[in-house]
Amino acid sequence: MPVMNIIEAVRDALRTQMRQDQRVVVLGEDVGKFGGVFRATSGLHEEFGADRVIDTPLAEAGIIGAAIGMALYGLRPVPEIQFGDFIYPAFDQIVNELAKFRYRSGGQYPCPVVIRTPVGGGIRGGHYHSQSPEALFIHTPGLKVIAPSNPYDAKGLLLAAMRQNDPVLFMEPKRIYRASRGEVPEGEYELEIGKANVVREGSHVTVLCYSGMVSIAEEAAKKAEGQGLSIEVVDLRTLMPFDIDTILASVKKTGRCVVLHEAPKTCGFGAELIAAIQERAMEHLEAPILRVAGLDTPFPYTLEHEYMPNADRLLSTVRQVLEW
Amino acid sequence: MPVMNIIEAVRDALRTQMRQDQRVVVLGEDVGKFGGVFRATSGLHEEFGADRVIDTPLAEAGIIGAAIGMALYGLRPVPEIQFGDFIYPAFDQIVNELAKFRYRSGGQYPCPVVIRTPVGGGIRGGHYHSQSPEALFIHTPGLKVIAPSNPYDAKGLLLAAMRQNDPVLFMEPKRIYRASRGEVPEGEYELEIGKANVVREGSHVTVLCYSGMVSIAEEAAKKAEGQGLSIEVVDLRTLMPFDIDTILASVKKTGRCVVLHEAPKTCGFGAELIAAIQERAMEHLEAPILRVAGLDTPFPYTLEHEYMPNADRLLSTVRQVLEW
Amino acid sequence: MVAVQMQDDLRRVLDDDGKVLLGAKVPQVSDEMLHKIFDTMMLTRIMDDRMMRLQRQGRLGFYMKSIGEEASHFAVAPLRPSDWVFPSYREQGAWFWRGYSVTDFVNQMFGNEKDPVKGRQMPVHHSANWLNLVSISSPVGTQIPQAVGAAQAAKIMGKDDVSMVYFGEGTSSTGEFHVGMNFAGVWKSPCIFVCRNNGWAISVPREKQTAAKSFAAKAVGYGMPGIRVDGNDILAILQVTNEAIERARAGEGPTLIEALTYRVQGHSSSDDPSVYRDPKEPEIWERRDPLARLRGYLKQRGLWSEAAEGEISERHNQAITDALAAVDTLGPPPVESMFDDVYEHMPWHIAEQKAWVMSQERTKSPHYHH
Amino acid sequence: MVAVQMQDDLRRVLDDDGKVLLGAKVPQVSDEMLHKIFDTMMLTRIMDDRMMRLQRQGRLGFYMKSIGEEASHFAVAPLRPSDWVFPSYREQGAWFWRGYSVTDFVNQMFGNEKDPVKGRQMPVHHSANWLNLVSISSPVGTQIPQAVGAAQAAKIMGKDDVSMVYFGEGTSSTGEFHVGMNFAGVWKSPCIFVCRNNGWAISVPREKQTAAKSFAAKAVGYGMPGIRVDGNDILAILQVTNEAIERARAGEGPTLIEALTYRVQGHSSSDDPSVYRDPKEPEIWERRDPLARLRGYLKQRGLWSEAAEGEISERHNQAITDALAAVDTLGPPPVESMFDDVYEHMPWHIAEQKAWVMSQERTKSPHYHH
Ligand SMILES: Cc1ncc(C[n+]2csc(CCOP(=O)(O)OP(=O)(O)O)c2C)c(N)n1
Ligand SMILES: Cc1ncc(C[n+]2csc(CCOP(=O)(O)OP(=O)(O)O)c2C)c(N)n1
Ligand SMILES: [Mg+2]
Ligand SMILES: [Mg+2]
Repeated sequence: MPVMNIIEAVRDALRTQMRQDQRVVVLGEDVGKFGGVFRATSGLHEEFGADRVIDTPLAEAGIIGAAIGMALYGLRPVPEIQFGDFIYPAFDQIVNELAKFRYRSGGQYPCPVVIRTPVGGGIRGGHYHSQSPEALFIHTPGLKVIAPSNPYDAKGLLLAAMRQNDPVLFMEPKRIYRASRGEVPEGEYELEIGKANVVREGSHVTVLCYSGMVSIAEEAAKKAEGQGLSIEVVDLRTLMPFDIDTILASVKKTGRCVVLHEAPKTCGFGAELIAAIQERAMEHLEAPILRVAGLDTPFPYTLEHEYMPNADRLLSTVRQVLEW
Repeated sequence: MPVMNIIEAVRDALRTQMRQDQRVVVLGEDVGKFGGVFRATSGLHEEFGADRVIDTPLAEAGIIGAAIGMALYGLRPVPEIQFGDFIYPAFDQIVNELAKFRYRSGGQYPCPVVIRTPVGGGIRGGHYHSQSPEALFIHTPGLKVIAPSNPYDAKGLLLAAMRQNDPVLFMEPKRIYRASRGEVPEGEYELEIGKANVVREGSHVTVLCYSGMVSIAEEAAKKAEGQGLSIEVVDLRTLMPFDIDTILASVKKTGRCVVLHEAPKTCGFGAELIAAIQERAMEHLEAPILRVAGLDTPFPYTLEHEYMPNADRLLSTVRQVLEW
Repeated sequence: MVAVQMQDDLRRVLDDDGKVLLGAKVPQVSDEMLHKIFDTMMLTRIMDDRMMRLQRQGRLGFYMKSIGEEASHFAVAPLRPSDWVFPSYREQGAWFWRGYSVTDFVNQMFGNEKDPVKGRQMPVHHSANWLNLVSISSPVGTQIPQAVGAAQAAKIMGKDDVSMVYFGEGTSSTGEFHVGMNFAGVWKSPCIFVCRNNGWAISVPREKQTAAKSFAAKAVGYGMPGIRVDGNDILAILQVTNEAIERARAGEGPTLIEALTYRVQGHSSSDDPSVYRDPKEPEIWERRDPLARLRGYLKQRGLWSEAAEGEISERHNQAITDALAAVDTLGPPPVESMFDDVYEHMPWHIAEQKAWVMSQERTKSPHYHH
Repeated sequence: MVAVQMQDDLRRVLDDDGKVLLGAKVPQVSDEMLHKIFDTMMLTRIMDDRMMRLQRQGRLGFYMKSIGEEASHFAVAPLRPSDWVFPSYREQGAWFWRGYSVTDFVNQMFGNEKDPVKGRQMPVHHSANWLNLVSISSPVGTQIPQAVGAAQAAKIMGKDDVSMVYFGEGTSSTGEFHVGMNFAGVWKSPCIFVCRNNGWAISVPREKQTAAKSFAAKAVGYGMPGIRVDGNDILAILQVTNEAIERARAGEGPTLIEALTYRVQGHSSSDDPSVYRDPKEPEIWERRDPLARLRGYLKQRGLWSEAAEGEISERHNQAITDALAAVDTLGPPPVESMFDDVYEHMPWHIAEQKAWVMSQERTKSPHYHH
C-alpha cells in the first residue's frame, strides 16, 4: 500500500471521487492552478480543468453560497475555506442556509456540500491561522462534522462524506498535514461516518480526542505506559453525530475520562462530551471528567505552545483524575 | 417605583445613559424614526437626533464593523441586531474582530461595543425569528454575554454594560418583552455583571436558567411546591463570565441539578455548566445533571411549542433527577 | 422616487393608463400569455387580500402583501420550466405563474399537515422543488450567491438553463448581494438579478440604502449590464427580462434589472407604516397600479371584458374559499415529523430526543389555528 | 495590466523615469516632505530586504514584502497625526511615516517581550494606538467598515479628522468592502479608501476578482468618486490623496482611490509565485519601480546625491542592525502575560486557567528564536 501524508490522502480522495463522479467540483481561493495554499488540490486543475476546479474571487460567503446553489442544481461541490479562521464570513450561509435547507424545505432540497478546511494551531499562525471552530458547527443542527487525525481516516472519511447527502464540515489538522504519514489504500474505500476508533486500548482511564490531538494523546499514553499507567485513547473521528456507544463502552470500562481538544475550553465540544457521558453513565464514573483544552484567550503567536494542550498537561490531568 | 415591561426598561436604560454620556450612540436597522421593530429605541431619535440614533443600511456586518470603528475612535456604540437570527452576517466582525481587538493589540485598543439583540422563540417566528445563539459567543474569548429575564435586571445590566470597557452581547428575551412587567427604579442603577440571582430558594434540586426560561422554571417550581417538591431557581443573568460561586453553592446545597435553556441541547451552554459543575463538585452530586433544552433540529414554526422547553418537561426531568 | 416619468434611463412601454408610449417597442407577447399574466396577477392580488384579512382576524400568524409590485413577479414569465428561480418573500405571482397551487399556498400559510414544507417555516416561506422554485428563507440576500451557484452549475453541466433571483432594494446593501453579483460577473454566469426597488426596507427609505444614482448603476461594479425598468409596466418587464434571458442563454452572462416600483402597504402584517412615512406617498403610486395598467392595455387591445374579469375573480376567490374550507379539516403536522429532514437519516441523538418528546405529556400548540 | 501608459483614465504626474509628464500638474509638496518620503521609502525597502533575509535564514516565522508598491504607502503623507489609518498588512511605509520605530517594528516581527502587541499576533500585524494606526488583523476587509465607523465617529463628535483605509484589490471581492463603501456613501463619512491593485491576490489574478473595468469604477455603486492613479508615481499619489482628504474634511464625503501597482514578489514568505505566474511579468514592473522614479525626480530637482542616499541607507541599516542586536537580548513575553487583555479585568475562569498553567511544567516554546 502506498504511504501518504494527510495532504496527499485528501488529494487522493478528491481525485478518486472526481474521476468517478462528474458532479464533484472543487472551488475556493487559490485552489486552481496553484493547487491551494497547502497544495491539497494540486494537480486537480490540470486533470479536471477550470470548470471543475474553480478559483473563486476572495469571498467565503460567495464560495459557500455558490456551492449551495450548485448542490441544489445537482452538482457535488467540495468548497475549500483556506483556513478555518476565515470561515466566519460564510457563517450565515453555513448555519442559516446550508444546515437548514433540507429541513426548511420539508425535505425537498437536500444540500450535499462538503466544506474542507484546515484547522488547529502549532504552525506559528497566531490568532488567525490557528483556530478550532468545531463547537460552533456541532451546535448547528443539520451539519455533520468530521475531524480525522491521520491519512487513512482522512481519505476514507472524505470519500464517505462526498458520497452521502448531508452537508459536512470536514476539518483537516494542518499542523500534521505533512508530519502524519501512513499507509493508505489506493482507489476507493469508505469509513463509516459517526464511528469512533479506539486507537489504543487501556484500562485505567479513557482519553477522548480527535484531529491534531490524537497524536498528543498517543504520545502521553506511551509515556504513561512506562509508568504502569494504562490509557485508552479514543479518536472520535466524527464529532457530529459523535459515537456515543464507543465512548460509553470505553468510559464504563475504565471508569475515568479526560477530554482533550485544542479549541478554547469554555463551551467547547469537551463540555458536550462530559454532559452526555455523565447523563448516561454517572454510576460508572469514579472521578469527574476533566478537560485539557485550549485556553479561554484568543490564540497567541509567540506562546502558542504554552497555549496548546500537550502530553505533559494531559498526563498531569490524567493523574488528577486517577488520584481523585 | 414605575412599573415597566422589558422593552420599556431597555429603552429607559438607553435614554438614561444617553443623557449622561454624549458618547453613547445607537445604530441599526429601523432604530431611528421607527424606533425599532420592537420599539426598543422609540422616542430616542426625537430626543437625541439622527446623529446619535442612526438608521443604517441593511447590513449587519456594516453595523458591527462601523460600531467597532466608532468605539475605537471614542464613542460608545450600542448597535441593535434586529433579531438574534440575523447576527451571523456580522459573525466575523464579532468573533474575529470585536472580541479580539483588545487582546491582539496588546491592550492598546479596547472596544466597548454593546450589541443588543432579541432572542428566543415562542412568537410564531419559525426558523429565523426564534434562535438562541448564546453558546457561539460564550465560546468566543473576549466577549461578555448577558441575558436578563425581567425588566429590573434588563435595565440594571444594560446600564452596567454601557459603563464598562469590554464588548458585550446583550440578549433580550423577546417572547416576554411585553409580558414580563415589574418595578424598575427611575434613573441610574447598576447590577453587577457576572452575578447570578437565586430567584427562588429550594432544597431538593437546583434549576439553572436564564432569559426567557426563568419564568418557565418559576412556573414549574410553583407547581412542584404543591407536590412537596422544593426547587431552587437560579437565574444566571450573565452567561460569560458565569457566576460559578453561586452555582456551586446552590448545587452543593441541593445535590441535584437540571439546566434549562432554549437553544439546541448539543453543545449548548448547558453542557458547559454541567462540565464545570461536575469538575468542581462531583462529590456533592447525588444524580447526573440533566438538561431540558431546545431540540437538535432547526426551530420549527407550527410545532414551536413542542420544540421549546416547558414547565411540564422541566418537572418530568426534575423528577428523573430526584428518582435517580 | 415619485417622478418616474421624468427619469430618462427608465425603460417603459406603457404609460400610467396602459397606453403604449409613443415610439416604445412592444415586446412580442402572445395574447394567451397576456391573458395568463392578467389572470395570475388577479390571483396574486386576491390572495393577498384574503390572507391579510385572515391575518387581521387572528386566524393567520403573519402575512406579507405585494400589492402594487405584482408586475415585477412576471419577470419569470419568459423563463422555461427547467430554469431556476430564487425568490425573496414578496413575489407571490412568480409562484402561481410557475404552477404553485392555491391549495399549497394556503396550506403553507397555516403550516398544517399538508403544508409542502411541513409546518417548518413562517407563512410566505414557500418551497416547490417540482417547479424549480427554491425554498425561501428570511435572512435577506442569502439567495443571491446561491442563484449564481445554480446558474454556474447549469453552465458547468453543459445545460442552457438560467437562474433568476429576486431581492428588494434594501437587500442590495448586504454583503451577499455584492459577493453574488461579483461571482456572476467574473464567471459570466447565466443569472438574472431582479432588484425590486419598492422604495422601502421596512421603515428605511431607499435614499438611506445607497448613495448611488440608482440600483441598476451598481452593475458597473460587476462588469454587467444594469437596466432600470418601470416595475409597474408589465410590457417593459417582459421586454427587459426577455433580453436578459436571451443574453444569459447565449453565454453572454448576467444582467441586473432594477424594477422601480413601490411598496403600497406596510412591510408585513406586523408593520405600521404611518409611524415613518407620509400617508400621501402611497396614493401617488396607486395611480400607477400595475394591474390597472395591464387592464388598460388589454382593453385597448380588445382583450378584456368585465365579464371575463368577473369570472377570473370569482374563480380565484372560490379556489381560495375551497382551500380555506379544506384547511378547517386539517391539523398540524404530526409531532413526529418535527424530527425528520434534519439529516437524510436520523442520527441517534435526534432519535433519542424524539422518543423522549413522544413520551412526554403532549403540548397543545397554543397557536395552532384552523 | 501591464499597459499602464495607455490607460487614459489613470492619473499620472511622472513618467517611468521620474520626469514630469507634459501638461501634468505637480502637486504642492515641500522639499522637506519629498526628502522625508524618499528617506522613509528607503527604510521600507531596506527593512523588507533585511526581514526577508532573516526569514530565509529561519530566524523569522513569516514576512510579507511590499517591494514595488511603496509609493502607495505614502497616501498617508498628507494626513494629520490626529487622522486615523486602518492598514492592511502590506503598507510598512505608512507605519514608518507616522513615526513607528524600527525597534518596535523589529520587536513585533519577533513577538518578543518588547513587541508592542505582546507577542499576540503573527509578524507584520502591528498596532500603534499612539499614532492612530489601528491593529492589523489577518481576515482581509474587516478593517473597511471599521474605518468608516471611525470616520463617522469623528463627524458625530464634531471633529474634522478623516480615516484612511488600505486594502488589496482581491479584498474588494469581500462583503466587508461592499458594506463599508456603502455605509460611507450613505453617511458621507470622511473616509478615504485606498485599494492597492497589485494585480494578484496570492495566486489569483485581478481578472478573476472582478469583471468591472477597473476597481475605481466600483465607486459608482456607492455614489462616491473613484479615482485611478498610477500607484508607483508618488506625485500622483500625493495629488489624489490631497484632493480626497480635502473633500473629506470639507464634509463632501468619501473617495475610492485605486492605486495601480504590482506585487513584484511572492504574496508572503510562504508563497512561490513561479507555480502560477510568468516570471517575466515582474520584470516589466521593475522598470516602473516607485523608488527609482522618485529618485529620478529628486535628481532632476537637484534634491538627490549619491552621498545623501548612502547616508540614508547606512543609517537605516544601522538602526535595523541595532534593533536586531537588541533582539538577541530579549526573551519571549512572560507566560503570565498570555492571560492579560482578554478583558479589562481578568474573570475567574481565566485566572483559574492561568494558575493551572503556571503550576504545570513549563513548555519551552520550540520556535522562540533569537
Ligand atoms: C440579514 C437580515 N437582516 C435583517 C432582516 C430583517 N428584515 C426583514 S425584511 C427587511 C427589509 C428588506 O427590505 P428590501 O430588501 O427592500 O425588501 P422589501 O421588504 O422591500 O421587499 C429587513 C430589514 C432580515 N430578514 N435579514
Ligand atoms: C477573509 C479572508 N479570507 C482569506 C484570507 C487568506 N488570504 C490572505 S491574503 C489573501 C489575498 C489578498 O489579496 P489582496 O486583497 O489583493 O491583497 P495583497 O495581498 O495583494 O496585498 C488571501 C486570500 C484572509 N486573510 N482573509
Ligand atoms: Mg424594499
Ligand atoms: Mg492584491
